Amino acid sequence: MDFPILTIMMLVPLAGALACLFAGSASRVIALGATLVTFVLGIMLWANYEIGGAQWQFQEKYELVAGFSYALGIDGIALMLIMLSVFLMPICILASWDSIKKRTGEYMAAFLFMEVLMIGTFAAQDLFLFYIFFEAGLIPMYLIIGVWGGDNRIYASYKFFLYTLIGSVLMLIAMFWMVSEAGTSDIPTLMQYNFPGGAQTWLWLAFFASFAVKVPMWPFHTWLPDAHVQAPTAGSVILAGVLLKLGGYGFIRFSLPMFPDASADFAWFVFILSMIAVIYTSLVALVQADMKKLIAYSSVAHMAIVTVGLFAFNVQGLEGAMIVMLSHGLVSGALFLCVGVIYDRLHTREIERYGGLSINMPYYALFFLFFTMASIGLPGTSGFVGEFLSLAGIYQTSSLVALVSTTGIILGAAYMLYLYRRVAFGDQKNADAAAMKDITAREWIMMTPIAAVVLWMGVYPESFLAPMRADIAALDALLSAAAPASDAALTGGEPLSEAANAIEFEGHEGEAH
Amino acid sequence: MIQALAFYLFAGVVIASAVMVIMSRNPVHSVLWLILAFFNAAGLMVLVGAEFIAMLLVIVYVGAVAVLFLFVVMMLDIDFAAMRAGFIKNFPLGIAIALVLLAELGLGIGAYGAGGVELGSADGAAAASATTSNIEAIGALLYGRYILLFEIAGIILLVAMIGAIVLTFQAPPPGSRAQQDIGKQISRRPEEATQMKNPEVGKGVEL
Amino acid sequence: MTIGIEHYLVVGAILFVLGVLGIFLNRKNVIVILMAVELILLAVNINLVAFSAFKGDLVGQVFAMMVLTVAAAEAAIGLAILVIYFRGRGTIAVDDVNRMKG
Amino acid sequence: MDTQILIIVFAPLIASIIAGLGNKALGNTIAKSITTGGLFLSAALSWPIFIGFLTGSNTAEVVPVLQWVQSGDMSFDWALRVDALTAVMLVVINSVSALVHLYSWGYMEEDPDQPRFFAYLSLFTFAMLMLVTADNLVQMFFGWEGVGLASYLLIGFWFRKPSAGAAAIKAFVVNRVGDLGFMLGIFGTFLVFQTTSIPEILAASAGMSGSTIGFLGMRLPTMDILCFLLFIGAMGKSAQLGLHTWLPDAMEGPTPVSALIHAATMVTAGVFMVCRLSPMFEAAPIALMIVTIVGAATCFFAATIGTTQWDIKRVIAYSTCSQLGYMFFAAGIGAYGVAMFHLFTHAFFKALLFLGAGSVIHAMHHEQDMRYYGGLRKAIPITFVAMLLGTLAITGLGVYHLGAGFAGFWSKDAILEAAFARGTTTSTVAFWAGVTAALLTSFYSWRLMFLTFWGKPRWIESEHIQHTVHKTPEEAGEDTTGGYHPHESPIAMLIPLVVLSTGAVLAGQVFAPSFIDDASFWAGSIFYNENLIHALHAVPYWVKYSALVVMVLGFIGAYIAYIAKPDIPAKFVSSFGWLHNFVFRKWYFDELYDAIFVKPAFWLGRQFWRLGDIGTIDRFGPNGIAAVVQRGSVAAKTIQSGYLYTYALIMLLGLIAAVTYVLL
Amino acid sequence: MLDFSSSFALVIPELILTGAGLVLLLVAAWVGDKAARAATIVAAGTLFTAGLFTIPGLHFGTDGPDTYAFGTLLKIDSFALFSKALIYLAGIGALMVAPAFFNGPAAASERGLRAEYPVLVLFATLGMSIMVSASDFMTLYMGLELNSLAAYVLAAILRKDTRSAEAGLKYFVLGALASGILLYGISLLYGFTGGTDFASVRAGLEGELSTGQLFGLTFVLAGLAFKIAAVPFHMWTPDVYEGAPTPVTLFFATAPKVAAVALTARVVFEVFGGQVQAWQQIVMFTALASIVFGALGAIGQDNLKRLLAYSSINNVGFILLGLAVATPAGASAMLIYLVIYVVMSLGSFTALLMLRGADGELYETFGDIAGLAVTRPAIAWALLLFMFSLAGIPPLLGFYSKFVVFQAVVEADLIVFAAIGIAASVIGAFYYIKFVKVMFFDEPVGLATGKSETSHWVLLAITAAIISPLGYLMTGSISDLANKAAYALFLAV
Repeated sequence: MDFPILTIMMLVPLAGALACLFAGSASRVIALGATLVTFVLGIMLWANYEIGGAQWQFQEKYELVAGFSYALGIDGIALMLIMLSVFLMPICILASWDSIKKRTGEYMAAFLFMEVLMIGTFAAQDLFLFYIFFEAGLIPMYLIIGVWGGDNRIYASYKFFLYTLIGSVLMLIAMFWMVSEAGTSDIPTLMQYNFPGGAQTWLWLAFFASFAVKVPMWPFHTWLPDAHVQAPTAGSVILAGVLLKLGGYGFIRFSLPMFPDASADFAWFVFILSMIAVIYTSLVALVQADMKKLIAYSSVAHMAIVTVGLFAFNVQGLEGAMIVMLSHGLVSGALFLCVGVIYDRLHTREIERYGGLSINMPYYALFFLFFTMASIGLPGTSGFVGEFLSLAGIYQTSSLVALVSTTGIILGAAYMLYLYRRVAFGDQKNADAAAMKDITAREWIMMTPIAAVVLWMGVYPESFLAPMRADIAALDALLSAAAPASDAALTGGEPLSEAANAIEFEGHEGEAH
Repeated sequence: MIQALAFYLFAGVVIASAVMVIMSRNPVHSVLWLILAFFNAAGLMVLVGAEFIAMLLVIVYVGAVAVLFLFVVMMLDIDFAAMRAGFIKNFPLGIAIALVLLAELGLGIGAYGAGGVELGSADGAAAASATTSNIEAIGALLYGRYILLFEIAGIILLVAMIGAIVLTFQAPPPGSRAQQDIGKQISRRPEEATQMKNPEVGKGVEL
Repeated sequence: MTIGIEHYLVVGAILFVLGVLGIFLNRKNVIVILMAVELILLAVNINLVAFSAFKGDLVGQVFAMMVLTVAAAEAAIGLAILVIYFRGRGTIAVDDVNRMKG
Repeated sequence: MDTQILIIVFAPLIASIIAGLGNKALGNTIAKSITTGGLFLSAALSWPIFIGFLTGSNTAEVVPVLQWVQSGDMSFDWALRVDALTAVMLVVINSVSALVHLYSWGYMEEDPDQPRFFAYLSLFTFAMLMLVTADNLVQMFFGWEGVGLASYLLIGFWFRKPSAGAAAIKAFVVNRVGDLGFMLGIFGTFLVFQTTSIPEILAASAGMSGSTIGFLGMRLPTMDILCFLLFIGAMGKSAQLGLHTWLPDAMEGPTPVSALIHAATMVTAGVFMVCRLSPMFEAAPIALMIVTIVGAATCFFAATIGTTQWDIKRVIAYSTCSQLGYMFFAAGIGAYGVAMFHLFTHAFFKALLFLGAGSVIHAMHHEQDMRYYGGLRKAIPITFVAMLLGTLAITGLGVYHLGAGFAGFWSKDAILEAAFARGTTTSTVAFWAGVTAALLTSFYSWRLMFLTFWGKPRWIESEHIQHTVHKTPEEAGEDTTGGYHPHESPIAMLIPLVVLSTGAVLAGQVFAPSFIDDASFWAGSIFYNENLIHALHAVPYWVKYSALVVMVLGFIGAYIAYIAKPDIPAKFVSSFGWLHNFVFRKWYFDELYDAIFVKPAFWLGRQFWRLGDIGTIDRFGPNGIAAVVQRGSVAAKTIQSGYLYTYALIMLLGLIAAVTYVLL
Repeated sequence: MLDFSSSFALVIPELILTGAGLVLLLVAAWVGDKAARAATIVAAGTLFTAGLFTIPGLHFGTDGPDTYAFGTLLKIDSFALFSKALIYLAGIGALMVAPAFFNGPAAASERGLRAEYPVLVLFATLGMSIMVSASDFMTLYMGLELNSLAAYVLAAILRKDTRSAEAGLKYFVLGALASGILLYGISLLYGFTGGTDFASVRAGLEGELSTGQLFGLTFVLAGLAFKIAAVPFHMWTPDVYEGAPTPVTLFFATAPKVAAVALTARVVFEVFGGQVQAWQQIVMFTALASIVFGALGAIGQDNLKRLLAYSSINNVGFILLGLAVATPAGASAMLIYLVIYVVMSLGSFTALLMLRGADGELYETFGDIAGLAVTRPAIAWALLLFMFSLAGIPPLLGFYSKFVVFQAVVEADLIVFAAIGIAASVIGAFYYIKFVKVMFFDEPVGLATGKSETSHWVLLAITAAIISPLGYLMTGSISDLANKAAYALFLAV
């Protein structure tokens, strides 16, 4: 590929960010323009991605000074996640259009920086380049939470920053070791490299420390509710939409292909944490009084489905996990937007302050309902495809894990519908809430595309699965040797010649022939 | 035997006076004890044949440094009566720690109980010669091989001088008598300094 | 009974420890601390000279000269600082030298 | 048939989208016309297909629509499968749905949100059609969940009522419990057969019996565990014992919804599923036994509750529950055709009963408590007749030797006969449970009729009526009508009643030969056990007449208790209070679930949050580390005392430590 | 005999410094403080010129000519030159920021710039220059003392300011103690090995070490640790950094640190290089302790200079980690870290210097910089870069410095230490982000509204640009030079 599209996709928002820093209130338009251009570039990227072609496409590689190389390139998995990022970004800018009043330029710049870093993280093909992008995201996010966040933003931003930092520094150590062992920091090469068994364990744990925090897995999840609650709406969207995916992406890009044996050894560890997460965080979500907190906890539960899928060691699990990630990125992002819509009007996230919004905000209620349903995995929406595949995958490895994880669909329905009921159903308890206007044109423009993609992904997920298919298959081939034994193994029996009822019926007195 | 006696005498006094330096209540006494310590240390050095250093010790330390100390002590005009005596409250702890260090040093360096002390080999190029005196040999080294150090030492002293002046020199307030313009003073001509007046009788001179 | 190198070393060690003690046990006044520093340097000098003599080279003695020079310079600077400190605070009690801490 | 089936399935969807998104912009009439028109179109196209299968001119066929998911070995597409079983469901769904749409024109006349209501109804129909036309388990699950969504929306249609919101959630969540089983069943099926295509699974099922599979660490017979898991799904959707609690509450929705979803169509999805997968179940004897037992238990259990409820819709709801139990145990003993037949007839008479009840409620100004009815026979005669026919159908009036009877007679008797004929212990138990249930059915059905249409009007006791006539019972004095004059429902509501009455009377008579006796009608779309059908016809006469006898007994009982000696119920209650309470409170299922699931869930959630997240993870995790660091920081600051001697001491200590270290 | 011509050719930078120092001294004595500003500029120019003379030798690496000067007293290899260049740069920084600081509007009478300031800086730099070239313990000691004595005076140069005097006093007393310890160690080494030059000491340390040698080694390391401000010899740092005038603090935080580290590196590799096991554990422990204590101490601080002092202790820990690896890669990483650390320190102290009120008073506590992002956005953003960089967050250059250090540590298979160190670095991040928090999240107080001098802006802009990801452009040449320097250091091993 002669046209360095990935670099351009990063340069556009970068230029936008720098411009925004000095642009003041005009920065809104600049930011929107930059993100839209990036999105268009993303579409070009997708359109030019050759499905079934080379595993790594759009590669760019420059040996940089100082042992880093600027190596970019994507496979289908990265493509999808990049698309998710560039798709959500303009929506985030729109979501902040009116609600961010102070220091707009800096805010927009922070978001655009975020976009650069997200694209970079997914596109990086050099271990250290990945780390740089991965870690650098802390800075803009810290600022976004801290400067434009809620009342308790300081605590939340500190917690977010330090928690994620401590997770990832251990990974860095592991990366050093890997590079010194394998003699290269090229990710595709490392994915093929066989690390010695004993070392894999430690490497896996170090990477796990980073990704488990990022995902987040129970019990490393407590930063998430705080961060979400305090972050501005668009911050939450990006946090839930993309940043959490970095963890899953990390597992699928590093832990699984590079340390397959250790992954298999630790699969049950991941399963147990995930099972706890599904039940625990779902129940916690049930009792939340703050909308964002509820959705944040639900994210933890959903991401647990991702982790069980990833460690199911089969194609369905991996593809399902990917789709859950994409879907959750869209759906929870949209749910945060929904919260943002009414937060902008009433400036509270207390569920109790709302009620009966279906009356005065019918279209809002419709969108909210749609995303609620998508969140609980109603078939026909993206959530179902992902959860179904992921759980189907894990069932092939362990029916117990599948059973426990699947209870998530019950609990998920319970807390989401309970939320919806308290917000949209019932009587209008509060005059202010009752006087709120239905969604504006800007909000329509924010929500409709997400809804459309959620449906698209639910009805025809092939568009999203096809680019990843070859990569997942390759990964599965790599993993299959290490896959843990399935507890559901089938043993052959003596097939019956006839059906159950027919046999026992023989010789009954009522026989009439 | 005499040498041993002398050693123990000097060593005993040097240690005793060092103790007094840090124990004495009055800083003036401390300085005086310090001088005594230096004298005896010089004696120790004479015992091993380093006469020049011994001399230098007396001249530099006793003649310059100790006097400087005395000078400052006096100048600072400290109210000795109000001076708090005694040591910090964890005195025993401090002593214990010091003793540990001393024990370790003694054991280690003195190598008691582990055979004699094995010194490193001598630097042949700087060997003391039987034909030249101590001072001559040192001079040769100092102005030859170690000339650089000598120069650096000069700069160090210069810096010390600058430092002392920068810190303590207080320019007199403008217009005061201490405010001298040396150039002006030197270049002053008699014509400017004196004035011929021929006063009338009974009238004063207006200066 | 001959006086060996270890005797001198022990004297040096004792002086050294006394000097250190003088620094951290003293709370009377800072001047004594400066004197303790001189004691330490004296200890070093004794060591150097003794080594020099017993080894039979003169490097140690040259070094001792340098130490002497520096010690004088140090004393000058130390006393200068002490003077300005006294001018500013009106005290040289060690206990009072704690405007900055934490 | 390709285009036909596409139109049948997607017309409701398109209508729903237009009405739903157009909403207020379109206006009530247009929205209603589009949806109702779409449904009548679907219904009109469905009957020819059904008849085609009846006459044997149609064969099973699959119409692919769109690729759905392709993931490794797992692959499933959107496709519409039409065979005899589907055809039966198509006519049931589309006919009842079309009628309910029409009925709603009248019933929902005054509601401000009509487009939304009709959009939901059509959406439901679409989902149901997707369910019954599914060619693979996942699409079935799509329809399964889709009807769940529509049901949720419709139950919560009057969302301002807190009870409606609660009932909607309950319906959805309880169904999800079933879905958990269904999903696991699909996963297991995929694991075993490497496919989700229903025909392929069915073809391979017989070969799998006798094999075992690991499940939760146990080794279990493959087919039994798979079928059991799938059956849990069916239990949820069809409100079988244990997962039935949502159905009565679902009556919070508008009555047409109850008729369509919670009586005629959606709740029968479970039965449909078992029948659709009958070859699979046939390979799973233990699972079938469970199906039989659960069906029989539900049938008896729900009937007992039906005898005590006062809310007219709840009585019918429990009746639905009970009838579904019949269908399940019919399926469980292998009489799938009979089960489907009962499903078919039940759709007509139960829809009729609900719509009739809706008509009564409409007439009584949304009063649903039968205690405040009475004597309505003359006020709303058409409704009365329709309800009477429905009651006769459900109670199964018919005489074997005459070869004539209402719809329920044909199907229910066939079930009882099959159960008896099957001859196993479970089936015999099911038979007796069925007979008892028939007795109770007759009793509560007639109780409903007597309370509603006979006796003196007790209308003034009703608050709804009081509001309408602006009187209290005291003011009304002797006039227990309170001066209220119930009116017969508008024509839009009566037409469906009439049409369904026809069905309730004739459906059994006309279709029994095809459904029960004609293997070629089913054409392999269900497992057809010819031996059982033969045996069914050969049962003793006392079996054949048992239903009629208990029906009459029930009628007499109800007559005595509510017409002849109206003080008997009160006496019964006072002497058998505990029993009445137990039944009246629905065997305390709601209380039990509240105590063991709902309350603990919230309690646990709070504990996890306060003690877990905040009290443990945060406290010892981030905050704990932060506190340790903070303490370290304070210590570091303390050491940095500002005193020279401290600094010197620390240096010396460091030195000594280093020296000691090298010495050692 | 000594070949003076070649020796002098090798010490041209030092000669330039000495000459300029003496000339400026005369100017200072003659013209007085009026010439201070000009003298400062001249001094900076001198440093720059001296720096130019280091450039040719930087590339020698292992291929350079014989580099001893004055017998074995000095060794001018690329390692020494690398360090010198860095020291001179830091010195230029300290000189650049000084006039504006001392001549602030409110401060005219109190603390005008003294003409001796540039002279002292020059001599201190000369001392450091000698230190990093030292190849004999005597040279080492003399260079160290030259530097120290000038530094004591600089710390106390605001003689009217009691904090400045106290800083000088503490620095002096503890410094004297430390040099006493160092000297004592040197005397032992001298006695128990062949002499005072590094080569003979090294030769004397072959084989099993005697107790005396071990003690000498330990004492020397302890004495040097004081100069580097490594735990537990760091106690002076916060007080001195806080009390000294900010330009002096800036100087202390940069140049002497480089010199001391370079000196220590030379001593441990060239002298103790054969006895790695004897000191590696101690240095490693010191490094980790510095990281932890530096971070812990910094957390509770309100005074920004004090905080940066603790931060420097923390950073020294990482530098020592590179040292403790005892491989060329580690030494190279150490040098790279030093470079980046110097830039970060220059930048952050300059930013602090720019926080002045309208009437020129200095602000140096957290309370004063609240909401700085609103009142002085440029400074706030620059500080944000420096803080995240100090915390080692990519893509800022500070990450690269930690990166190379930990890479070296891991490659030497000291993974446990790497893990401890890097985990402790997270504690450090705590107070760096507090900095950002106060500037960006808190409500503005609007105190620091005074204008800033051009020289400050220039320095801030340059350092910020280097610290920003743009700095990676120069990491290639820096690490190239650092590698060469490190290999030169290991030539003796």
